[in-house]
Parts: sequence; C-alpha cells; structure tokens
Amino acid sequence: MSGVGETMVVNGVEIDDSFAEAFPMAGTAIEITAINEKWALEAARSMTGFATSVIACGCEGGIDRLLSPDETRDGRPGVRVLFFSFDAGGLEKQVTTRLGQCILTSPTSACFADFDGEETIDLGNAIRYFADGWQISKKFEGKHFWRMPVMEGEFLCEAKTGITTNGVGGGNLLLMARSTPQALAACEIAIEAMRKVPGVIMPFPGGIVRSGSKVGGKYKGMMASTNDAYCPTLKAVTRSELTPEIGSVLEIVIDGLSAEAVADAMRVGIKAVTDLGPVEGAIRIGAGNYGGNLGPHHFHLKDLLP
Amino acid sequence: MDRAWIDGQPATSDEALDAAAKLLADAVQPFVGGLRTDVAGLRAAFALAKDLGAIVDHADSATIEPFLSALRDGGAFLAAPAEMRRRADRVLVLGDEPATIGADLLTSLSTSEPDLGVRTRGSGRQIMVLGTVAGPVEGHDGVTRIDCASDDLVDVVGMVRARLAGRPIGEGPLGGTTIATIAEFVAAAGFGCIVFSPAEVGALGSEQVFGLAADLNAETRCSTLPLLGSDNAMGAALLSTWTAGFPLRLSFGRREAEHDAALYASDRQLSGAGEADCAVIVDALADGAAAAAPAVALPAIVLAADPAAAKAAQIGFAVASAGRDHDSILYDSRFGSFVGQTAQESSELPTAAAILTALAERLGGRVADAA
Amino acid sequence: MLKRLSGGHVVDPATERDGVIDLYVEDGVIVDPPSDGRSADETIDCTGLVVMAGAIDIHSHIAGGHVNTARLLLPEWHRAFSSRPGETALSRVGWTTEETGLRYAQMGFTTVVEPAMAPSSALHAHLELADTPIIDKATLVVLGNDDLLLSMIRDGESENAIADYVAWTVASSRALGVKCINAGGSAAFKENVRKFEFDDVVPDYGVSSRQIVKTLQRAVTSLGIAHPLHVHCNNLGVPGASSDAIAATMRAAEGDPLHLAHIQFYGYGTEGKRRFSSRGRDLAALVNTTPEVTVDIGQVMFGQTVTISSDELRQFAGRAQASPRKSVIFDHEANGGGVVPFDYRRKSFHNALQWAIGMELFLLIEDPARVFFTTDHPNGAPFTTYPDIFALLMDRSVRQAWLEALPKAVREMTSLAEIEREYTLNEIATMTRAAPARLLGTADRGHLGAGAVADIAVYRPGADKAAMFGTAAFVLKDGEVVVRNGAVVKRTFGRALTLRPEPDKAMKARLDRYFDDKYGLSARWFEVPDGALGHNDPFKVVPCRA
Amino acid sequence: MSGLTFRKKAEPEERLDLSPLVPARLAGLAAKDIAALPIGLTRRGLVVDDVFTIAGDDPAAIRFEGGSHRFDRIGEAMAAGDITVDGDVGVRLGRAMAGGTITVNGTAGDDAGSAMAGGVIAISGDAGDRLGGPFAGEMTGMKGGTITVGGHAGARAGDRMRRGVIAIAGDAAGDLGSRMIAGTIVVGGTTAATPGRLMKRGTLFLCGGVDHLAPTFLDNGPADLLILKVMADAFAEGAVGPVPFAGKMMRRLGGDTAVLGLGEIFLPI
Repeated sequence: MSGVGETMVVNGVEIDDSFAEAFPMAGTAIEITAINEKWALEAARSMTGFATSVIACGCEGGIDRLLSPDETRDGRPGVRVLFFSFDAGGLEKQVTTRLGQCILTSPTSACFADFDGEETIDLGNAIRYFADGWQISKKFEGKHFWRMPVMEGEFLCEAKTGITTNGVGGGNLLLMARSTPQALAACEIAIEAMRKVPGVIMPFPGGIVRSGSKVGGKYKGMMASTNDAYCPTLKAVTRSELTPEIGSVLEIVIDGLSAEAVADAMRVGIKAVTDLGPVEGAIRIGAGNYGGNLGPHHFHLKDLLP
Repeated sequence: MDRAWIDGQPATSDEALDAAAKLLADAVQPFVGGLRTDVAGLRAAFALAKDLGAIVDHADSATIEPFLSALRDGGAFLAAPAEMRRRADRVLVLGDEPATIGADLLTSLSTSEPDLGVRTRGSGRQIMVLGTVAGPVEGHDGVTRIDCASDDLVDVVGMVRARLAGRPIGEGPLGGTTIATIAEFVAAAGFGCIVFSPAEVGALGSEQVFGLAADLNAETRCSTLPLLGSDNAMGAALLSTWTAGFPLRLSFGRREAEHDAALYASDRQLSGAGEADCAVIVDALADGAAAAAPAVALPAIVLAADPAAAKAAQIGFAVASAGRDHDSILYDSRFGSFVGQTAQESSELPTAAAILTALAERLGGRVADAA
Repeated sequence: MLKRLSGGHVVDPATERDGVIDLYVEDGVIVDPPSDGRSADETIDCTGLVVMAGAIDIHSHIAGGHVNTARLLLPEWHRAFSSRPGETALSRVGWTTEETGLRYAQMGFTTVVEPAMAPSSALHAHLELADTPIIDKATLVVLGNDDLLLSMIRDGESENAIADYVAWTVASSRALGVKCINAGGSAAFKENVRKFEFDDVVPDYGVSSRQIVKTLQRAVTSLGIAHPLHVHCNNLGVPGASSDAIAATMRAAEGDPLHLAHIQFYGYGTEGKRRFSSRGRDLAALVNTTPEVTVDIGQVMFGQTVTISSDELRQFAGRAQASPRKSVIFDHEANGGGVVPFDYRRKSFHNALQWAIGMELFLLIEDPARVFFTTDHPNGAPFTTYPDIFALLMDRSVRQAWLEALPKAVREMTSLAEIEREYTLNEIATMTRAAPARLLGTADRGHLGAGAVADIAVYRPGADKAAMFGTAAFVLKDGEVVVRNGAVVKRTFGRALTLRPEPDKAMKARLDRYFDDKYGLSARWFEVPDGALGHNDPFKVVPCRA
Repeated sequence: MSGLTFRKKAEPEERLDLSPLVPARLAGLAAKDIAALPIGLTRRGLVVDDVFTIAGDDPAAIRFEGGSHRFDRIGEAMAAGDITVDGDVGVRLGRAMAGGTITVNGTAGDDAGSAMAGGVIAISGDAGDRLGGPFAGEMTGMKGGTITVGGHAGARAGDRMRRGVIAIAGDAAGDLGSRMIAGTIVVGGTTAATPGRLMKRGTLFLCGGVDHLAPTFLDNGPADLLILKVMADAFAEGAVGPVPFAGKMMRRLGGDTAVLGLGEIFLPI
C-alpha cells in the first residue's frame, strides 16, 4: 500500500490521497423475471449467492437492480443481475451453471439477455439438453430463445447474452472508523446509495467485506490473506496503515460493466460517507491498491470527491 | 384416305406442313404437348420444341407429377414389379386406384407366391388392402381388406409410422388396434412391398409412404411399387430428364431448359390461361385419348392416330399409332423400363416422328436465330 | 478428302512414337503418308501442339436408369434452378446426355464406357447413349446377383451353360464386356444381410462371392471377351474390410485377367484414432506384384457430387451420409442399386484422406498400362474434374499445394508428400489411350497408327496442365474436326461398341421360359432392337477373341 | 437522386424474368444499359425497354409502377435495398433473397419468398402456393426473414421452412407448414386441412381454427406460455406487426408423430 500523500478533508472526513486499483473483467448482465417480485428476487439471490470473490467462487455476481414490469421483456417483475469473471470462458461456465441450478429450478422464472455485446456467452444454449430432446428453439426478430418444458410449465430462456470484456473488478473503498458500529453505519449508508448506480454490483455480503485482503501470504498456496496493514488489532506489530484512533475498517468492493460505472459508484459512496460525517460514521476513507503496477484502472479518490 | 387437314378441309401433307410451319413461326410462345407417342416421336418433339423455344408437357403428366415430386424431395425405396412377384411375402396395397391402374400387377401378385429368399420363400403371400375395394384380389387366399377411404390414407399411413416408432397417436380414421395390425403386418414381412398410387395420395402422401418404407428398412426389408396412371407420361418424363435435365413441364424459351411444374403444366397452357399462343399436340397412341384431355383454347397443330381428332384441329395430321402400326420403343411399367414393341399391323400413315421432323426441317433450325 | 495434321508433337506409345510427325486422315481413319506424292486437301497446323489419340474413359456412369434417377433426384443442381450467378454444386457437370458428350469431346475424350448397365435397363442405357453426341461409347452389362446365375452355380450347371447365359446377356444388351458388382451382395441384402464378405454365401443359394466372381471370370475368358471381368469388390468404402476384400479378390485372379474398379474406395485401413487410414501403399504394392490384374482408380475430388451404384447393399449403408439427405434405393431383379448424393469436403479428415489415397495409388502403381484414369464419374467426382487430376499427376508442385490445404491430421496419414513421381506425357497417353484400347479389345483406337479411327486430340502444351487438358486445341472424331480451341464446332454422333457373341438357341429358349415363368416378363424385353436408337448404323461390333 | 422507377407501358403478353432488376445488379448501370437488359422468356428476346419506361436513378430504391401476374422473379437473390411494386407480381417474388425489403401492393404468384434467407417481404393481397417454400428438390424452404401476407395464402405455405416468420392475415389453403423443419407461421384466418403434415419442428399459430388435423397431432391442452407474449410483443414492434394471439391462452398440440413429432400447433381455446 502506498500513495498516501496529502490528505483531504470533506465534512470532517479525511480522504486519503490514494487510489483503488482495479482490473479488467469479463462481465455480463441478465434479466430474471418471475410471476412476482418475490420470486424474481428469490431466483436472483439464489443465482448470485456464493459469488463474492472470483478467486474462490469463480465469479463475482450480484443484483444490479429491480426491474418494473414495464421494463422487462415479458411484462413481469424482474431483477437485473450482473456477473464478472476473469474471462469469457470462466464467465460462461459460472453463469450457465448457476442458470441451470438456480433459475431453471426456480418457480415461474424466465431468463433474458440484458447486455448487448459483440462477444456472447451461452445462456439457454448451454442448458437446453436438460429438456431431453423436447427443447424448442425459437428465433424471431433477431432474438433466439430456448423453451424447455418443465414440471411447472415451460422455462423460457434466451439462447445467449452479450458480454463486455471491458468490465472492471476491484473498485473499492476502505472506510475507517473509530468503532465497528460506526464503520458499519458508514458502509450501509454508502451501499444504499451505490446500489442506485446502474451497472455495478457490490458482491460481498450486504455489499460489505470485513476481511479485506492483500495478495499472497506466508503460507504456500494462499492467493490472498488478511490485510494486516488495516487490521486494528495489529496496529503496533505490523507495518500498519492505521492511525491509533481507528478501531475498525470495512471495505466495499465494486464491480462494474464499465470503469465509468465503478467511478460513479465510488463517487456516490464517498458522498454518502462524507455526508454522514465522522461522528456517526467513518473518520477516514482510503482505497486499496497494489502500487499501481498490477491493474490498469486507477480510481483516485481525489478525483471522486463530492 | 385423307391424311392432313387445314381448318377441317383435306390438304396435302406439304400444304399442311407449310401452314403449320407458318403458324409456329408467327407464334410468340409455342407449346409442344400431348406427347402420346413413342421414343422416336418424343425425340422429334423435343428437337422441334428446342428449335421453337417451346413449352413442353405431356397430356398425362399430372398423373406422375406427385410421384416425381415426392421422389426428388425426399428420395424413395423403389422396386421392380417382377422382383416383388418373386420376393415379397407381404404386400400392403393402399387405396382404391391400385385396383384399376394396377389391376394386372395385383392379379400377378395374388396368383403367384414368393419363390426367392429364405425369409420369404414357401410362406406364401399375404396381401392387405387398405381401401374401399379389393378389386382383382377380392376373395383370393391370403387377402385381407381393411376399409379405408382414399382421403384417410395419408393419415393412416402416418399413424402406422408413429406406431412403428413408438410415438403416440391420436384419434384417427382407424382405431389403434387396426393400426397395430397394419404395423405388425409390414414389420413382420420378410420382404414387404407397398403398392400405391401417388396420384391418389398426392405428393405429400407419397412422401409419407416412401417414409414408411424407409422407416421399415432400418430393421427389415421393404420397398414400394408406385403405380403411375400413365406409362407413356413416365417414359416422356424419363426422356425429358436425360435430354433437358428436368422431367417435363419445361420451357426452352431461353434455350436452356427451365422447369416449373405449375407454370408449364399442359392444362394451364392449353386452356389459354398460360402464355402459349399456339400448340403442337401429339396424340399417336392406339389406346384412345388422354386421361383427361383439356379443352384446347389455342390454335393447334394436331398429330393424331384418330383422324377425326386431326380433322377437328386447325391443322391436323393423321399419324400411325405407336406400338400398333410401327415398331416402337415405349416405357412399360411392368418391366420398369423401355421395351421394344413390334408392329402388329402395317399402316400407310406416317409416324408422328416423321411429321415432327418434317416440320422442324421446314422451320429450318431455331426460329429465333432466323429472326 | 485427305487431311494432314502437320508439325505436331505426336505422343503415341502404342506405336512407340514420340516426336514431331505429320499425320494423315482419310475417310475417317488414319492413313499412311501418301506415297504417290498426293497433297492433302486440308492441313491442320499442329506446330507446337501435342497430338494424341482420342482419350478413352473405361469407367464413367454416363447413361442408364440410375444416372437418370440421379438427374430426377437432384433438380436443384440444374443450372436453371439456381439464382444468379448460376453456379450450382454440379452445374459444371455434364448433366444431360448432350452436355456429357460435348464436355467429354472438349477434353479430347472420344470413347467412354458406361460400366454398369443392368440387363433390364440395357435399352434405356443405349437410348441415352444414342442421344450423347460426338463420343463413341460402350457398356458393360452387370451380372452376379441375378437369380439365374446363382441358381446355375448352386445347381452345378456346366461352365458351357453358364457361358451361354453370359453370351445371351451380352448379346441382348449390346455390351462390350461384363461387370460384377459386389457379387452376391445385393442378393444377400434382399435377405436383409447388411454385411457381405468375399467368402460369405448368399442365403438360399449357398454360393459365395468368390464362386460368383470365379465363375464369371471363366465364362468371360471362355467366350473370348477381350475385356476381363470388371469387378466391383465387396465392402466398398468400409475401413479395413474394403482392403481385405480387394486383396482377396486380387489373389483370386489366379493368373487370369481381372479388372478391379475404382480401387481407391478399397484402400482404407483402420489405423489411427479415427479408425481410418491409408492402405494405398500396400494396395499399390499388391497391384504391382499381381501382373494379371488391371485397375482403375476412382479418384475422389472435393465438392458436391452424387454416387450412383448398383451395389445396393453399400448404397443403402451410404444413405446415412447422404448430402443432401435424400437417396433412392432400388430393389430390382438382380443388382438393384442406389443413388446417394454426396459432398466430399476438403476439410473433412475422411474425404481428404480418400483424395490422398487415390493419388497414392495413381503414383505408386508403376505400370501406367495397368492403372486407368477414372473418378468413377460421378461417384468420386464428376468427369469435369479430369483436367485438375492430370495436373496433379503431372506436377508435384500442384500436389504439394493441394496437400497443404488439407487438414494436418491427413498429411500425417499419407506418404503422398514424399512421392516424387510426375507422370510424363507418354505415360498419360499410355494410361488414357493405348492401354484402355488394349483392355477393351478395341484395336481400332487408342493409337495413331494407320488404320485406326481418326479420333485425335490435339493439345496446346503449357505449364498449366489443367488448362492443357481441359480444353483441347483440336479434336477430330472419325476424321472430322469437332472441337476447335476448346469449343465444339460440329456435333456428330458416335456409335456404341458392342460384342455380338452368337447366343445358343437352347439357352435362348430356356430364357424365354425362365423370364416368362418366373418373372412374368418377356425375354425379348431385355433386347436392344436394331432400329431402336434412331440412328443409322448405331453399333460397331468388336470381335471376340478366337 | 430519386428512386429508380419502372413504369409499365402495357400488360405483357409473356412472362418476364425481372430478376436482373435488383439493386446490386443495377448499381452503376446507365439508363440505356438498364433499358437493354433482357427480361423476356420467349424466343422474342424482350428487353426492359420493351416493357417499361425508366425514371429516377437510385437503384437502392426500386419501384415498379404498375404490376402484372407475369412479373416474375422480382427481387430474386436481393441482399439489400428496397423494392416496391404498385400492383400484382408473378411467381418467385424474392426467391433466395438475403436482405432488404420488398413491398407489394397487390397479389403475388406462386413461390413467393422461396428459400429466402433474410429480409422482409410484405404482400398486401393474396399469395400463391408454396409461400416461403423450397423449389422442387430443395431440402429447405425459407431460411430466415419475414413474410407478411395481407390476404390469403395458397397451398403448402412454409413447406420445409427452417427459420423465419410467415404471417398470413387471411386464410391458409391446404397443407400449411408441411415438412416444416423450424420457424414460425401465424395464420389469422382459418386453415384448411392438415396443416403441419410431416413437420419435424416449428410452430404454427392457427388463430382462426383449422378444418382437419392429422391424427398424428396430439392435444396437450391449454397452455399459458410466456413465449406467446414475448413473441406477440416482438412481432408487434417488428416487421410482422400485431398478431391475433397476443394476450391469449392457447391450446398446444404436438406432432407430427409420423415423423419426429417435435412440432407444435397453437389453436384458440
């Protein structure tokens, strides 16, 4: 961690002169609809479960936003979910596995592509054989669907969805507070605001990760390990980035379909945290990076000030 | 005896040929049809048609069109009648037309037994008729008939196919048990044979029947004997195919043969609804008129074995009957190919081929080239 | 009228001439230079051109029921059916009888043999041939799956009786020779047998394929028919089994002449992960060491075509690969047959290796007088691909370019790249002129010596062998110039070369009864009547050996 | 530039092959060259000038002022551009077309949209037999694109259809969708006997009911399927326009079990 120069202060909240270092990811969006919002959300939550970190989950996924019936392809309530992975192949494998296990299975669900991209990955194409020969392909008006008879009726699924390889993973904010309740309060208010930004997800539980990590570790085979520089209990015994008054740090990780979307989310988040102020929330905002040599996207906090 | 007429008045052959040549030379779109003649007549007719840039069809090609259509769309299993006589132990006869147009074949099959093949020899022959009449096989040993209307045949064959494949069947013209009986009949054959009339079931129906045979051959042996209403039309279609690449219903208007089974059909052109403005009609067989001779609404040059027909035309020639008055090559469906037929009578009349050739010579090659 | 072809480079292996020589033609035949000083009435300047006898194709399915069925089955390949620019998969093919004759003539071919005429479609085949302009033609009549022959063998009838039956069939059908197609296989298929080896027996007859082939070989020899029995072996195209079948058949020649057709389709092994490999080298070696056999290749070339065969059993099996997916299977008396469209794709491992195997055989069989130039038209490829094949045989760099376009896996399975041989003009002339005339017993052609019919092909030599052989500079047929600069300038009608063995009267009577009793047919229907073909003098009789 | 216009001089006595008059083939041609293009089908050798007066100069937008049932092969193999016909057309309208739009303000003869692969054909009146079908021997009919018919369609519409959409506002004659491989056909009026014969896959919406169905179609009962709404919405917004099954539950039949049996017919409840 480096790059801490002159700090800025907004509404009493210190903002490090640092940057979030993020990486290109393959990303996509799909639309999941169902008979009502409840079941659309059930399906979406199931599909985006265990998708916090690409390292161990194969992808990062989450709900982008709810879709009203007049926005969806079939006129029913829906949810837009996003997925990100290292590359198109990894993305397809995760999305289709989750599609097969979580959407195909979920009552009344349907699945539509929700991203136009030159490159595509399979959706229905990949799972159609579940229908054991009874699957029906329909192509019309430039769209291609698979219809799969299931016990409940018929599962309608678009054949493919577009992807972007210009997605961004690893946008982040480190919110440092005097205590855990304050850190959590800052995070929650930030997440609430950031969720309104289209094209981004915060893949960790509730959008928040407490176990921010550094790359590698002392044990062989560990790709990531605890970010000891930000652990308050190690302030004195490690090369800490924390000042004494900081008692708890939480991180928000952001993935987006574009760098702009990630930047927007971070900006909105910073504003929410600074608006909340240091008394109820965070006293300092930082960002995680690896020195700037690993990821091409550098989101400098000073550029994202409210 | 008069041999040529112009507007019903006797004329010399030369006069009639001159008049015919003039009529054809002045026409925009000649039609060469009828084609009820032997191979020599067909060859001469095709040569004339090429010269004229004519549309060509046979009077009876409607009876073979469903067969040709099904064949070229989906292929077929086809048998020779003589081989089926020796080989087929079970014969499924579809519909009512076989009883008339295939009476000879059915009689031959019902009065003989398979004598070739360990799978078929010695077990006799069973014939199952799906129709309203059994015709010539009525009452023979081994013949059963299941009542079935012509219009229901294609549905029934479809049901049999579904049954054989283990796919479900809905309510149809025949009950499930009967369908099962028919399916069992063909599936258990050592060598099965399906006899049907493509004209009766149509092109799509013929494809259904060919499909049944193809399905059966996955496990056992089966072939089909499509009965064509007109051997003569089939012969003309075959000759047309090697001559022009297409089986009849074609136009030489732009030299290279072009085929359209609807546009160039005889009925359409002769009725005046088509584009032809002048017709050459050859009707030189001994066996009477075409199956369904359409009204000819065009100025016509008629070459007919029946002098009355020739006399009634604008320009007419009485010609010898192919196969009766002179040695001829004719297609014979009993043989499944062309056969030479020796004259039974001698005739002073010219052959259709001779008149057509004389006419082509009068026109002096392709008319368009002269223009 | 005396014509002189002056200054041309005559390549005529039959008369062992290879140099600049003037040729003289009078009354449709080649004559010696006039000794009386008489000058030619017409001189055709052949300076700088290559002069050969008209080429002879010994195995090309150009006429008859199955060929016409292929036309019926595939109207979509007719030029008139395609949208512009008017090219269809087979639009280059001589699809009609007229185009067939013209296109052969343009390449300098003047005699073509239709090799699979069923006795029952002899008249049909001859009608089509009579409508095929310019070229002379001949037919081979098919026996070997017919009830009568199988019954005669089963019943132990005498060789004489069998020869009489063969003689009747040849005479009635106006054939030049006898062909045997998957001997017994079609008959077995009618009994629902789906695989048939050389020593398998036909159910109900107890007669093996080997017995049928040997019986017919003896009959053909005893009748003095010049062309050896023309055999289409069992298991065509089946990896492993095909090469076993042809090896067994070749060994069964036992010192007597035997011709094996389209052997490329039998050069298939089962090595490699795709269980498909080349046995071209082994097969060529076997041909090289079996001097009594002759072979033709049946080269595969890439593109859409249609397979036409009286091997009903194998055509039935081939239906699964039909492209487009439609085919016609015939259950006729005797052989029956099948018409199955096929698309040989350069990118297909199997098809590309088939191509390579054909090339290996062409190049590894040493004696050009025992290997013949065929694609088994249209089975391996349409005959219009011949110019490309000439180029492949004569120019190693052309082969190399083709090889490089093939899938890598194929290049690893063939030794073709290592073969350096390039056919010479003399070898080409041997393979396509001198040798086929000898094989067919037609002494009046295949060479440019005095007395030969004046069927002459004159080519413009050049580095591009495909261009050279694609369009002849001149072609003379019976002494008349029919092609000039690759264009047909005159349409003549060639004759059908036939044998006329005298049929035995008793056999004739027996056959009258047999066809009537057993099939309800008249034996007369199998005959091709003299007046049937609409030309004066439509046949030319080739004598049998004494 | 204004659209290239072919004004009919008089009713032709013979059929005309108008396949040369498509945008790609006229691009770059001078008016006199266009006027000399052969279009006749008889030995007379008619050319464009014999039949049409030419006006305008933009070959990307072609208009025929006045039609005829003998105007054959309009828009054949067209890949882009627009053709409008004010009047009737003959056979093979838009055969093998790959893109662009053909609008016919009149009726069309047989084989309209034969083996078309893309683009839109809109016929305001009736269409003849084998709409969107194959030619004799061809293994597939329509392979893509959209055909709309304002009136009735002749026999065997959609024969061997493999992809694309045919929408017929009026009635469909016999053997609609025979041997269908895939694709969608919508009929607003009634459908004559035995639609879907030998169909392997594909979808027929027979909104005005059917005379007779083969017994190898089995009734799966009423179905309220999302695809109906999704399709109807997409059609309404696209070239097809509003379809009569929008917002309705339909009865779903499967067949033809004589063959593969994976096709479907939707009927009104």
